[in-house]
Amino acid sequence: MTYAQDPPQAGRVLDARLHLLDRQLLDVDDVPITTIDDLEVLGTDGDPDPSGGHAVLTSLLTGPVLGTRLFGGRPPSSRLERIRWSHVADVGTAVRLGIHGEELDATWVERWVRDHIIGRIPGGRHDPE
Amino acid sequence: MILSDLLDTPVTDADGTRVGYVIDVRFVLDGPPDGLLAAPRLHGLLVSPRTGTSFLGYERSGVRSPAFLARWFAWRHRGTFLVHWTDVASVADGRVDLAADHRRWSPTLTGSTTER
Amino acid sequence: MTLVRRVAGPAAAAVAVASLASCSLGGATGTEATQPLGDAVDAASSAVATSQLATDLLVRHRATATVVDTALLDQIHVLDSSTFALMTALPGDPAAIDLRGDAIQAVADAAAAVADARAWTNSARTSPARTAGVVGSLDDSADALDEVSAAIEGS
Amino acid sequence: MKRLLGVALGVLTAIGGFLDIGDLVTNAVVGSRFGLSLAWVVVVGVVGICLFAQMSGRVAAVSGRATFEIIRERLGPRAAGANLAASFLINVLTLTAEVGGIALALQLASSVEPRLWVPVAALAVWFVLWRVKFSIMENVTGLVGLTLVVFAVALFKLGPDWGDLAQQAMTLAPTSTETWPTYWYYAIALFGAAMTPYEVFFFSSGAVEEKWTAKDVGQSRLNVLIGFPFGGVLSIAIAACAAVVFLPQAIEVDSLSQIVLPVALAGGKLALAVVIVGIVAATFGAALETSLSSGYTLAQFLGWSWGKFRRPTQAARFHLTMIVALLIGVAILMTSVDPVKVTEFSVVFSAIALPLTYLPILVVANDPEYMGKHVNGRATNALAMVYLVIILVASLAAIPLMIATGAGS
Repeated sequence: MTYAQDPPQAGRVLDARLHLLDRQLLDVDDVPITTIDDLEVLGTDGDPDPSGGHAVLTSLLTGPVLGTRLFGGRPPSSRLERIRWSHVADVGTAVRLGIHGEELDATWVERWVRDHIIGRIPGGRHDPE
Repeated sequence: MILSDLLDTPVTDADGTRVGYVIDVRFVLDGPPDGLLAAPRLHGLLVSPRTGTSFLGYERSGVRSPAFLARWFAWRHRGTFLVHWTDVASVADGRVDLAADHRRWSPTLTGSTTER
Repeated sequence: MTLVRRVAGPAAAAVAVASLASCSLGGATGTEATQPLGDAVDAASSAVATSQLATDLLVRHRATATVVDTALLDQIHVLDSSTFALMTALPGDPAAIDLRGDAIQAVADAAAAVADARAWTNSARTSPARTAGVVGSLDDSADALDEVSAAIEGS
Repeated sequence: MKRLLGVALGVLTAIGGFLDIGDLVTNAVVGSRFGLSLAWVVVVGVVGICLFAQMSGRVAAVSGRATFEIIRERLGPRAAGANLAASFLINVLTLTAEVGGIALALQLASSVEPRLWVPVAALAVWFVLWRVKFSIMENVTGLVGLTLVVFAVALFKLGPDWGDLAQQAMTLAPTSTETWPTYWYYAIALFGAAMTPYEVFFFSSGAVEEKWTAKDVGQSRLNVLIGFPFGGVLSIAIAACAAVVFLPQAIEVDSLSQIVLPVALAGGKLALAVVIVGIVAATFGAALETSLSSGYTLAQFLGWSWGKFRRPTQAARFHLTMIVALLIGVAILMTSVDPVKVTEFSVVFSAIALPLTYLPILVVANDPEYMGKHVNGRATNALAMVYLVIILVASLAAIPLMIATGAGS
C-alpha cells in the first residue's frame, strides 16, 4: 500500500517527535537551558482547542509537564512553563534561542541552586585551574 | 492544546473504525512571522496502524543503515500515513476522528528538513 | 577440590542480596549434606594459603608490613565467615555432624594462627624463633584443613 | 612534534585510564578461578568498547551532542527515563566501588581502616571536580595510572610456564572445580567490566568538554584503537598473575590485598609501592569519571547546563548532582559494605543496562542529519550489528545466570 507524495511545502517541514521534542534547547551563547519536554499548539485565533482549524505552534514547554509525559495526566494551563516560539532562532540537532537564558522564567531552578548552594561554596565562581 | 494530547492517541475514521495511532505531528514553517522564524503551522498527523513506539527517526528521514535495523523499523511501521490537519474532524476524549473524505498521504519527509 | 559449586535456585536470589551486605560465604543449606561444609573449608584453606604467602613475603622482605597486615586482616574476615557458615549448616547424618565438629575446630585453629601472624606482623619481628613459630602454625593449620577437606570429600 | 606529543599523551592516558576497580577485581577473581580460560572475553570486550567509544566520541565531536542527549532525543522520555534510572544507579554503584577502592588501596599503604579513608578520598575527588581543569585531571590520573604496567612486568618476572598459560587461554571451558553457569556468569562480568556504560558517557561528554570537532575524529580514533587494546593487555596480565600464583593453590580472591600479592612476589617492595600508586590513580581517575558521568547523564537528560569547562556556578545543578552522588557513595561505604562485592555487582549490572545506551548511539551514528559525511561505514556497521547481538544476549542472560549461580559463589 503506497500513498501519494505530499505536495512540496513552502517552508521547512518539522516532525515534532523527530525534530523538536526531547531536543536540547540552547541560548544565544550555546548555554543549555532545558530539554524540550512538550509543545503548545493554539488556533491562529488563540483557540486552545483548534480541531481541524488553522493551528500554530506557539510555545516550547518545560518543567512539570515532563512528569505528565512520563506518567500521564495533564497539568493545568496555568502551570505550564513556556518559552515562546518567537525566541527560537534555529532548529538543528539542538534548538537555539536568540536570547539569553537568564531572561527566561523557565531557568529559575538553575538560578536558585546557583544562588543558594553552589555559589556559596568557596571557589564556585572561578574558572577551574 | 499540548502535543501530549495528540501523541499516541487512537485515530478513528468517520465510521468509527480504528485506523491507528498518532505517532508524530508534522509542522511546516510557513505560518505568520513569529519572532525570528515563521510560526510552525500544524500541517498534519502521522498515523501508524500499529503501536505508538518510537521510530528512532528511521522511516521518514531516509536513513538506510544499518540495513537490518532500518528494515526492522520500516516493517514495524509499514502502512504509516500522513493526514492533513484540515482533514481532522475533531480531537476529544483522547481520540482523534478523521473527516469522512480525508485523504492519506505518504509519510516520507521531503528534502527541506536537513537544512542546518 | 572437586566440589561442585551449586546453589539451589530460589535460595540464590536471597544469597545474592545477602552477600551484597555481608559477604557471607555459601550460607544456603545445600541439598547434599556435606556441600556447605566443603565450601566453608575450602574458603578457610584459601585464607590460610593467602596468609602463608603474605607472611612468606614479609619474611623475605618482599612486602611491606602494612600490606601484609591488611592481607591478614582480610583473611581473618574470610575465616570468620567460614566459621559462621559451618556453625549454621545443618548436617543431616551423624557422620556429617562429626565432620562438622572437626571442620569448626580446624577453622578455629587456623583463625588463631592467622591472628597470631598478624600480631607478629605488627611487632619488631627480631626473633627468628618467633617467626618460625608463626610460619609453623600456619603450615599446621593448612595441613589440618586439608585433612578435614579430604575427609569431607571422602564421606 | 607538538602534534606527535599530543597523540602520545592521548594514547598513554587512554591506556592508564582504561583500568578501574572493576577491571582489577574481576580479572583477578577470574584469573584465580578460571585461569586464562576467559581471556577471550577481555578481547571481545575491548573490541566492543573501542567500537562503542569511537562511535559515541565521533557523534559528540561532529554533532556536539553528548550520549545522553541523544538517548533522550531518540528514545523519548519514558524509555530514556528508565535508562537514566538504571544508568544513574549503576553509576553511583560504580562510584561507590571506586571510592571504596581508593580507601582500600590507601589501607594497603597505611594499615589504617578503610572507613577512615572514605571521607578523605571523597573530599579529594570532589575538590578535583570543583577546581581542577578537565585536561589536567585526565592527563595526570591517566599517566599515573600507567604504573599498573607493573602487572605485566610482574608476570614476566614470575617466570610462568608460557605454554601452560597459552593452553589455558585456548581452553574455552571452566576448570574442573567450576561449572558452566559460573563460567558464563563471569564471562558477562568481565564483559561488563570492559564495556561499562559510564566510560561511554564520560568519553562522549569529554569530547564536548575538550571542544572536539570533526577534525579531532582521527586523533580520538587513534587514542581508542591503540590505548584500549593496551589496557586490555594489562587486564589479561592481572588475570594471568592471579592464574599463576593463586590458581594452583586454590586461593579464592575476594580482597584487594590479595590482588597485589603476586606483584610483591615478583618485584618486592618497590613493585608493591608502584602497584599501590597505580591502583590509587586508577580508582581515583575512575571515581572522577563516574562522578562526572552521574552529572552528565542527569544534566543531559533534563537539558541542564553541564561541563567542567564552565564555572561551577554556571552549571549549578550539574555540580550539585555530583556532590549528591558522592555523598550517596560515602553513605553506602559507611555501612561497612565490602567495596569488592559492590564492584562485582556493578560490573554485572553494567552489562545488563548496556543495550539501552548502545542502540541509540548506533542509530545516530548512521544519521546524516547529525553526522554529515562522518556516518558509520559498512565495516563499522557490520561489526556494530554483531555487537548489538552480543550485548543483547549478555544483557538478557545476566540475571538468570546471577540467580542460577548465586552471583558466582
